[in-house]
Amino acid sequence: MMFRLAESPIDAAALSAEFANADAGACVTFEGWVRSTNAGKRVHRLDYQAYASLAANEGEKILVEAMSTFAIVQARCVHRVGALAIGDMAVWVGVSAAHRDAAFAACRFVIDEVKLRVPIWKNEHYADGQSGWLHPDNTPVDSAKT
Amino acid sequence: MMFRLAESPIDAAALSAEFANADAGACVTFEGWVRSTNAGKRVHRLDYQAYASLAANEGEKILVEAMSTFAIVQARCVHRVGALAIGDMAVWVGVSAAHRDAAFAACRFVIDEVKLRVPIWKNEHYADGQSGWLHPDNTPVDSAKT
Amino acid sequence: MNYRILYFASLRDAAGRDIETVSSDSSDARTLYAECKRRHTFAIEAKSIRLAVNGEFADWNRVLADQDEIAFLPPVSGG
Amino acid sequence: MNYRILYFASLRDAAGRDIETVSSDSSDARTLYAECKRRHTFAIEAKSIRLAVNGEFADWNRVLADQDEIAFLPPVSGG
Repeated sequence: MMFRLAESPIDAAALSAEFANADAGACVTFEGWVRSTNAGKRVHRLDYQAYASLAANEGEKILVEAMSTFAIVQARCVHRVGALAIGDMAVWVGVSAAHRDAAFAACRFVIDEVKLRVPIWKNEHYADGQSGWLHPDNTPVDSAKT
Repeated sequence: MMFRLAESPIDAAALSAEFANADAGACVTFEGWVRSTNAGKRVHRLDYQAYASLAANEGEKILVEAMSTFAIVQARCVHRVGALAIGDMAVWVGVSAAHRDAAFAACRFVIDEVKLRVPIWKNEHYADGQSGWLHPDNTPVDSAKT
Repeated sequence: MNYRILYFASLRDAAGRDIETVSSDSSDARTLYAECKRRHTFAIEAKSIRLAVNGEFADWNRVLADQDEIAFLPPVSGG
Repeated sequence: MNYRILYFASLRDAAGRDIETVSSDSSDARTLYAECKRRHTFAIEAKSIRLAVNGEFADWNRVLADQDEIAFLPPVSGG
């Protein structure tokens, strides 16, 4: 599996180490971290909830698409679920390739598609005691009344 | 210093750890590794030679430019000099930012400018016993007779 | 027909459960969502919901079958 | 005038040294490079060389001064 959900902290160094490959000259990684503020509100912690089976399938599809679209050697993505604190790694994407163009493009593709398509939801808990589920653009679901 | 030359192996995990920051939501890294082939020739090992003082200054300038051009929180680059084997990390670039757009753009900017502007030269030693200094596009200096 | 319905995120909070079994006369997913929305007072309109049936994304025109596992997915916010 | 000249990469290999002190009548970097190129049979033309003087990149129009440290930089290939 190139994509997986993780219930415990992501070990980026261990993931990078799996990428060692004599044919790869470039490795681009993206790490998403929990920020202390969103839209001016102080964030205390957050929860990621996932539709685990569908998230795993859809994430895997994205990585398969990346492998067939870009001239890359390897691609991986790990996304946390459960309770996260400020500074915790929420998502890790790594792509290795012979050359850096493809590595950058594919890494960007994977994180963009994961954010758009994979059924994972972020619930931010604010310092004021409030909490709320968020849209992809980090605006609240509730106030939007979509 | 945001840029430095390293005579010993680059510890990517230690570098990433320095980036922990509550205001950063995105971290993009680029790693350049020594590939086993270039232009169809089997590479045995390579040497990086640098004009150390000017390389340090020019590298630092690039990172200062990145900090002022993009909405990023931190940027770093470490480039190896000396003898490297296949699979060794030749260069590491890390950029953290509030959002991923800036992190990707700045990371790409830094590695592109480093390759263009920093006085570092790669000498590839081939399996056939030959060796040669390379141009930025990895073509040999000697045969080009520029 | 009987359906298993999975709820996530704000729908789970509003429904107070992550799963429920419902009986409905309708094999139309829009009608089924409207029924659930009314019963649990969901804030999200169907146009913002993605449908999944039996663990795979599905079109809203999909004809539902008895015992289908239905998920109404709010806009995602991973990453 | 006396100059310290630094060589890197293929120029260092061709010159067989990383540094040399030369006397020249010229305060023009192009002329100085042409002299060095002839002496060491460098393969690289001046148009592909970047000039650095006293540890900083310099324009080829730069007027050289006695005791300047000159570096003729071949096309770089870091990264």
